[in-house]
Amino acid sequence: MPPKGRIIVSDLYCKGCELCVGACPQAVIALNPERITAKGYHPASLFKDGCTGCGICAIVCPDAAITVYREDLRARRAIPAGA
Amino acid sequence: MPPKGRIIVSDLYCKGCELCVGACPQAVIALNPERITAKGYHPASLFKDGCTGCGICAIVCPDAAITVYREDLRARRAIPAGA
Amino acid sequence: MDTQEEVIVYARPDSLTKTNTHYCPGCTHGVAHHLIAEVIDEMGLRDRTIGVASVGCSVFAYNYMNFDFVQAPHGRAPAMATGVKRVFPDKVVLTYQGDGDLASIGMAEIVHAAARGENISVFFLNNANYGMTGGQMAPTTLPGQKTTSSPNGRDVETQGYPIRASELLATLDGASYVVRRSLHDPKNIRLAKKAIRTAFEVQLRGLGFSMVELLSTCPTNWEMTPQNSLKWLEEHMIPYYPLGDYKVNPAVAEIKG
Amino acid sequence: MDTQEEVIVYARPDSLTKTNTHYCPGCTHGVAHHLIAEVIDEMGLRDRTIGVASVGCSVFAYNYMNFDFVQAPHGRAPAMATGVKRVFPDKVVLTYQGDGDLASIGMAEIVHAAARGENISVFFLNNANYGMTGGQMAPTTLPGQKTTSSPNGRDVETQGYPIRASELLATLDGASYVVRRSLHDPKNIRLAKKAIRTAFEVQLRGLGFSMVELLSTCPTNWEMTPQNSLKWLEEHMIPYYPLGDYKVNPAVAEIKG
Amino acid sequence: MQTEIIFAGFGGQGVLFAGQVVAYAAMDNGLEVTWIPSYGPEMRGGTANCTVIVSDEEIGSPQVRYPTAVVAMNLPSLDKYEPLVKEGGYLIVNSSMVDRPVSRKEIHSVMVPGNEIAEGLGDKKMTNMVLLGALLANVPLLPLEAVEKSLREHLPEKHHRLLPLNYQALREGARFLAEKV
Amino acid sequence: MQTEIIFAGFGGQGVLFAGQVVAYAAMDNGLEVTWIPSYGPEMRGGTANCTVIVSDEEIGSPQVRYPTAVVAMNLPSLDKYEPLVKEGGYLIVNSSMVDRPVSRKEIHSVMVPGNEIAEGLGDKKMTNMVLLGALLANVPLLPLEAVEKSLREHLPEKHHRLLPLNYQALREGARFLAEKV
Amino acid sequence: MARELWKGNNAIAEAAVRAGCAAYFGYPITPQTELLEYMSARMPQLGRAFVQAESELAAINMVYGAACTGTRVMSSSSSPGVSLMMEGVSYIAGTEIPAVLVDVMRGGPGLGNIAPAQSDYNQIVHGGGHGDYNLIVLAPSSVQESVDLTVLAFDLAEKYRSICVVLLDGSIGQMMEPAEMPPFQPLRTEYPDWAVTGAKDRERRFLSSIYLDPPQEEAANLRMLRRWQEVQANEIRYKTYYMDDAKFAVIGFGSSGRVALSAVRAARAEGIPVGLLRPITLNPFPEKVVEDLAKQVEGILVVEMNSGQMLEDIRRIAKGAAPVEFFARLGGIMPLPDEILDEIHRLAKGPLTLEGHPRDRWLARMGTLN
Amino acid sequence: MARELWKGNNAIAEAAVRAGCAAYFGYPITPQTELLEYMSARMPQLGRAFVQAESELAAINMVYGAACTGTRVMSSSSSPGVSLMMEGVSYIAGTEIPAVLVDVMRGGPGLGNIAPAQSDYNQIVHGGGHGDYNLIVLAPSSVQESVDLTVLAFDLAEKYRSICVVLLDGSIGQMMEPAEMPPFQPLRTEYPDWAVTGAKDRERRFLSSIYLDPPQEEAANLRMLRRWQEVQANEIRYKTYYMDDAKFAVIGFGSSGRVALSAVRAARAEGIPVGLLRPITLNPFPEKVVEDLAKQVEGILVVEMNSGQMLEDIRRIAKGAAPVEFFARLGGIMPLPDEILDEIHRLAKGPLTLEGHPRDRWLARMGTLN
Ligand SMILES: Cc1ncc(C[n+]2csc(CCOP(=O)(O)OP(=O)(O)O)c2C)c(N)n1
Ligand SMILES: Cc1ncc(C[n+]2csc(CCOP(=O)(O)OP(=O)(O)O)c2C)c(N)n1
Ligand code: SF4
Ligand code: SF4
Ligand code: SF4
Ligand code: SF4
Ligand code: SF4
Ligand code: SF4
Ligand SMILES: [Mg+2]
Ligand SMILES: [Mg+2]
Repeated sequence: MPPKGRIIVSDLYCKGCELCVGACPQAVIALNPERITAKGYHPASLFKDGCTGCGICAIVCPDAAITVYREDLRARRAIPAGA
Repeated sequence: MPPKGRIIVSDLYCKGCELCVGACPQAVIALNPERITAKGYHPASLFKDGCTGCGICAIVCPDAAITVYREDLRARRAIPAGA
Repeated sequence: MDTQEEVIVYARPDSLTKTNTHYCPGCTHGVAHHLIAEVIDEMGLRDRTIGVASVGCSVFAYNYMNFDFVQAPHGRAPAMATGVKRVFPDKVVLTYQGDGDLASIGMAEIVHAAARGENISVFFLNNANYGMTGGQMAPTTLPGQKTTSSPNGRDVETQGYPIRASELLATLDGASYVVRRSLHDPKNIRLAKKAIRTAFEVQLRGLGFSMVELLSTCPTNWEMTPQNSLKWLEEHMIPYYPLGDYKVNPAVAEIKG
Repeated sequence: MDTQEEVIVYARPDSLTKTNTHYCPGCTHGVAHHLIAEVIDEMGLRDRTIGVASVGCSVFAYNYMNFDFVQAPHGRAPAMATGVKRVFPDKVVLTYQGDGDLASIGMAEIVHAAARGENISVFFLNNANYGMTGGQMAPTTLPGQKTTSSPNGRDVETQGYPIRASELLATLDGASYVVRRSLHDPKNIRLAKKAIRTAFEVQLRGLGFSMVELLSTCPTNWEMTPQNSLKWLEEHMIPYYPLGDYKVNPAVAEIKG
Repeated sequence: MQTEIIFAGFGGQGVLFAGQVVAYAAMDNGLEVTWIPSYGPEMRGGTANCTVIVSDEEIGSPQVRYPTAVVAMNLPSLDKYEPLVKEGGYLIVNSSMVDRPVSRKEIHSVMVPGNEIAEGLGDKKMTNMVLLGALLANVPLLPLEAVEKSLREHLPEKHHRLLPLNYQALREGARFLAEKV
Repeated sequence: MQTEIIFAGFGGQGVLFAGQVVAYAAMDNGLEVTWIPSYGPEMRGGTANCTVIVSDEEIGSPQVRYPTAVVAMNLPSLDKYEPLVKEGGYLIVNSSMVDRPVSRKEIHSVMVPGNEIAEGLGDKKMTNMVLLGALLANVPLLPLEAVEKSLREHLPEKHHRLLPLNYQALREGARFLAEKV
Repeated sequence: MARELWKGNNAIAEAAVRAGCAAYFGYPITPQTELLEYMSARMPQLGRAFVQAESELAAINMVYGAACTGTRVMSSSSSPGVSLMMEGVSYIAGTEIPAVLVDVMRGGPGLGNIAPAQSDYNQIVHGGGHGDYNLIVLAPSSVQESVDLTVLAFDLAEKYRSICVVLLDGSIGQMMEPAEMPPFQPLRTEYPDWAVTGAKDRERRFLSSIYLDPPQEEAANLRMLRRWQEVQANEIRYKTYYMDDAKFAVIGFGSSGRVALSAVRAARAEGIPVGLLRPITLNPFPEKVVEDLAKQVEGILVVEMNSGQMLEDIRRIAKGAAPVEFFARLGGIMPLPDEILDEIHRLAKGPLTLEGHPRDRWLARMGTLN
Repeated sequence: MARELWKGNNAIAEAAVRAGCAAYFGYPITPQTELLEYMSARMPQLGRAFVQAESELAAINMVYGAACTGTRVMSSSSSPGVSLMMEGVSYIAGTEIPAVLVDVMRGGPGLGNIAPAQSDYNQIVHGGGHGDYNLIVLAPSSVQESVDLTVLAFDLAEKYRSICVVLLDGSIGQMMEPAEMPPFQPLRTEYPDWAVTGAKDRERRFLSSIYLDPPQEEAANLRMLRRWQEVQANEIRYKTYYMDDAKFAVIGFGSSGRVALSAVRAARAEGIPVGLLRPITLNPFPEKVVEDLAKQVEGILVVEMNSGQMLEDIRRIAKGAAPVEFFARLGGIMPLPDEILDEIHRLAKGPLTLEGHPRDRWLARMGTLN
């Protein structure tokens, strides 16, 4: 089972360029048409589950707008199998 | 028998640099210590026989000061052998 | 998920300021910025790095990178960096230059900085045009490429051929590390970051001039979406500007190994 | 011997004026001058050639070459030649530049003239120092060579490495013919003359940028006799600046064949 | 007689073009005219504005502090220029992009839902023409027909298929009349 | 009191150095002094000259049209400067390089066979010192001893082996006295 | 030819084309770039030479080379780029050959910004390059005048073998106004007798700025100065407005002048007897006009978009005949008519003084602004 | 320290070393080259930075970079080389950082020649680069003064965060005179609070000349102008000779000034009541002194080695209070005392006029010379 991850996209930096959208191997990012940043962009966000915390979106983001988290695998190992 | 040649060194141009002296395969050029050009140089000149008109001195002369003549070999051919 | 059980895989590096850049959405100038900032963070160089910004879209780099900066006249960043580095040999000095800046007006300065083996690191953003002034032809513009000053496509007969700066600088004995990388996909971005790190290593070890050329996009002036720009870069620029190591001094090779 | 029976093997070319040059005795600038003049005579180009003199000992080249001339600011001869050539594409345009002029201050202009494939012929006299101003270090000064501005010998650590201009320019697609020759002995002088001819052929056929680098002496500032200077050139310069053809476009190769 | 108009909005809202249309029409009608843009480095998302001055004599300054009329395509433009409209002057507001009314009472003002109308016509890019129509209907400057004629004459041939849509947008906008002061 | 001296000759004849020797001696003796060369592009075989002015107050112009004294090391220098020597001034001529006498009568002149004397001392390069000796013997400026002292003090150590020869040359030259005007 | 709406930069380019400009060399820089871009399309269309140079330094030297052929050539740039041309400008001046240079000024010093400014007046009018030389300097204040002066620039450059600079600020370059284009002149096919064209059936020629022998250089300098006296005698141009009965005068060139016109009109409407002088040739400067005007009026207001560069020339020429006051906005800000009107009010109200420096007074007033 | 015989160029170099110059960047050019050559030996000896740059353009930008560190830096060049520095000079001025530049002027324009001249006065004093800025300009007339002013240049540059130029002509650079060297100052080890030194334990700093927003640029311009007012108030330097009872005044700077001194002495010997003003700071210019002097005397003679560049400043300041006459030699020729004495005779004899232009009268007189 792939590790679980999540991203937080900063409204301050995101310009809605969609490079993260195109790069995400899990295809779980999209621009959020509902929201508008102060600069007038629709920011990116996770629109479904499946983020693995691989960090690829952050690497390609020109605005270093994304913080990527991943579950701590050592923590997972501590949890009994099947949990 | 090598062809016969001669050179004329122009006093206007010669600066007595001795490059022709060093380059002449027949070693027949030297600076003339007796003469001084208007610019104050001892000009180069033939100091003995043996010039073949090979033109090498003219090639190396930085001041294009040398005119090289060589006997016309066609003319020589016209002259009876042994003459 | 409990944050106790999370690790941070990526966070904005400290060497970037908390400022939104003026770069167009999707412009890979931003990628180069964060890579440099990450490496400086990782190597712990922030408090002894001095950057030299150039004239081009990255003119305001000093607003975005969180360390000391100066800003050079168009093309003269390598000369200015020389001035800084000669006074402070122990600081880490970098220039950040566009292709118009480095390969057009600044050709003499970059060649001579390299020839002198000036111990600086140059980051050279090649986006095949003059972004800042609205997309004119650069020395790096591809044959046939339309720009606002090559409206019928660059005509090599009258407008000449593109300059491959890395290949050119690699001919100089003073250049220790000269490579070309690209910013068009995650894999290449990772390789670019490695090269940036190597460039700083070269400088820290006093091995002389290092330059990382980075192929970059200009969605605005190319009149493409950011995504299509990456594609265009890959399909058109890389064939003309092959990625690779153009000069790696033996001493540098040891670092890498 | 009767002159009737003589042939003239060598006479001063018409394309030299009847003026004594200001060059020092034995300086091979003069050799380059007469070779160029000879080729122009032989090719019948005198009345459509325009020369561009540079700043250096050859600044007065226009007094010695018997055709039209202009005189460029230090390093800018290729730009000036571009201006002339673009107005008169049918004239033969040449620049005559020293190593300080071409490889130091004029680096940007020569690189870009080559990159543009500017259809001009450049004659580049490399004498490993700044002759005109009294023998300072040039970009071409050899490591360890003493000059008035490298009084302890060129220290590559602080003063950098020599630039090999031919190798550098050969990396450019716009350059069609880039070769290095030497003026230190009759054989090499003959080869130099051939290269000069080829350069003009390249221009006449519209094949683009051509440059002949000529290793040359500076007896005065090297503080040697003219003869010893030739030797020094051969023994010290040629190993660093190997003679040879650095760029010969296929189309040019045909001319030569 | 001199009339000064400032067109202001986001880059991309066509404010520079709207100003040029007025300039062409003024020229075609024998008037003196100046069109001057704010210009900046090639950056996206900035604001754009231009000043158009129409006069029957040689025009002095191409810029004024207190214009006769302002077309404000968005909120920042309204905020910036509302205080500057000359007393008795005109303020044409794109109400689609603005969430407040005009507060000054000694100027003629009119709220035009430009985006909605343009979208109604099927092309959001026509917003500028809608606002221009409203401007022309209110400010005694040039008849709408003159502007249409100039559009036809100066729009490059390849864009002529867009003419009818432009006319329609102008006319839709022209229906909005300001309250009398 | 101000004395102006021009040293003139071919490049390589040491005229600049001769002038510097005077300049050092003047300085060492508490006087004001200027030494100014003609300077040119690095070319061989040209002419060289320098002007030395010695004074007991701040010196104005470092050059004068009519100098107190001229040391002419060759014919062109004689031709150029003979007419310019101040009335009652001094003209020291290297007669080895000159094939004519001095024609002006209202100046003190002296012909010194500098080359011959120097060659006699075994070093042609001493010609300038011979002429300098003659200058000092004629022009009331500085005692020969003062000049010798300055030479010793300012000549770089590595050249000190040449000092005796220099002294000898100065003294040989000093034997030549001009006719009184 | 009918009036068309032209952007200043484009209009200048087209005017140059019509004036027979055979070769253009330039480098992009805001707010001049449209001129280069226009040429990049137009010149090749006509089979003429266009080169986007590697730098302004290269561009001016391409101009230098092309100008040596005796044909009509030009370059254009903006402030920092023009600074890079100073050596080349000095060489061209010293070689006494014609060339046209368009300078679309922006805010400085240094990289500054791209907004309109007039802070390169001294650089262009009083010699930014080394050595003694004069450039003919024309300062348009509208698009039509930019067109007309561009054509004139080629004519004057040729007539006096001089560089002629069309000096404007970014606002004129970026502005659109109706303008009528001049007729289309064919390209030159004959070349002047000093031009370097290949020594066919004539003695060789050379063009240079070297005079190693100082007396020869002095002679060249004097020749240029005497030619300049002719320029001064023949080529002064300016425009006055409402000066006949004026008791006060505003002096401003280019954009400052046209902004001042609005203010002068407003003042006249209030009954203030003020007029305007707008110098068009900044070099040669309309000295006589200023001298006479200084005798006519009770006070002069100089308006510039710099810290008072022309001001010093006015002060020199006015010789204290009338008090001079100064107003400027700097750094890319264009003054607005109402600001100048305020200054005219101040002028009319008095008291005025001949003492002190008008710049100091203005600086003190600006203190309250910033 | 005892007097030693120094060549001007070398003396300036050694003075800079002693003033704590930590980095030198230059390019060879006659008649300045000895300065660079001296530095090439001396600086490495002391472990300081010396770079022979690829051009003057690069040199000034190396200076720019080094100056940003807050240490003492300099470059030197001569006329054509200085023209190549104009962009960099404008940037440094706009960034408000200190730097020292030595300009050893030669004959121009263009390549000209290598003989002494003063024809770059306008370029240096009135701004050869783009944008509004002022350089502090010091004009020595002897080797000792060159030494003293070089040290002062570093101090003033630092005090006012300005470029300070030591402006001399080739003759002073090439001349030898006795001079006393200043004491040896140690290199700086602390850096000013604006300097870019690496953001260790403090906020990051940046230095630039960009103010994209015109109001910010205007504020920067005004700040620089106000700083300049301080320079004007504090730093004016000049020297007068025999002015107390003078009825006529000669004004000349640098070499012209010292040549004039000889002529003035000769005139005094003849009983002509003439004095001399030798401005030492050319910017700020000793305006008050000239103003007062114009009120004192019956006639002023300006002597320069250019076509009358400072002359225009004198005319501006004199405001017609006294007639001004002019004499110059150009193109690398130094005037001789007897020529200036002739001019003083002319001045004393009169009649003098306030009409016309002194340059025109001089040009007419020169007609008979050439
Ligand atoms: C001397 C000078 N010339 C021209 C300019 C105008 N200019 C500003 S940025 C630029 C081009 C920048 O292009 P590049 O270096 O490729 O950077 P990019 O914007 O593409 O990242 C130019 C020509 C200038 N500022 N200074
Ligand atoms: C802008 C400028 N900088 C410097 C100089 C001074 N200068 C004249 S010739 C020269 C060097 C010439 O050297 P090189 O090109 O090698 O020619 P060479 O004399 O050795 O043949 C220099 C630096 C100048 N004339 N102009
Ligand atoms: S790549 Fe970055 S800036 Fe672009 S959409 Fe994604 S988060 Fe936003
Ligand atoms: S971390 Fe990986 S999987 Fe998660 S959103 Fe980013 S790219 Fe997609
Ligand atoms: S090579 Fe030429 S210049 Fe030299 S000595 Fe021989 S002839 Fe004379
Ligand atoms: S022609 Fe040949 S043989 Fe004769 S002198 Fe010259 S080099 Fe010697
Ligand atoms: S113009 Fe191009 S290079 Fe500049 S920020 Fe925009 S996309 Fe990037
Ligand atoms: S200085 Fe050197 S390069 Fe110049 S002429 Fe003399 S020998 Fe030749
Ligand atoms: Mg680019
Ligand atoms: Mg050389």
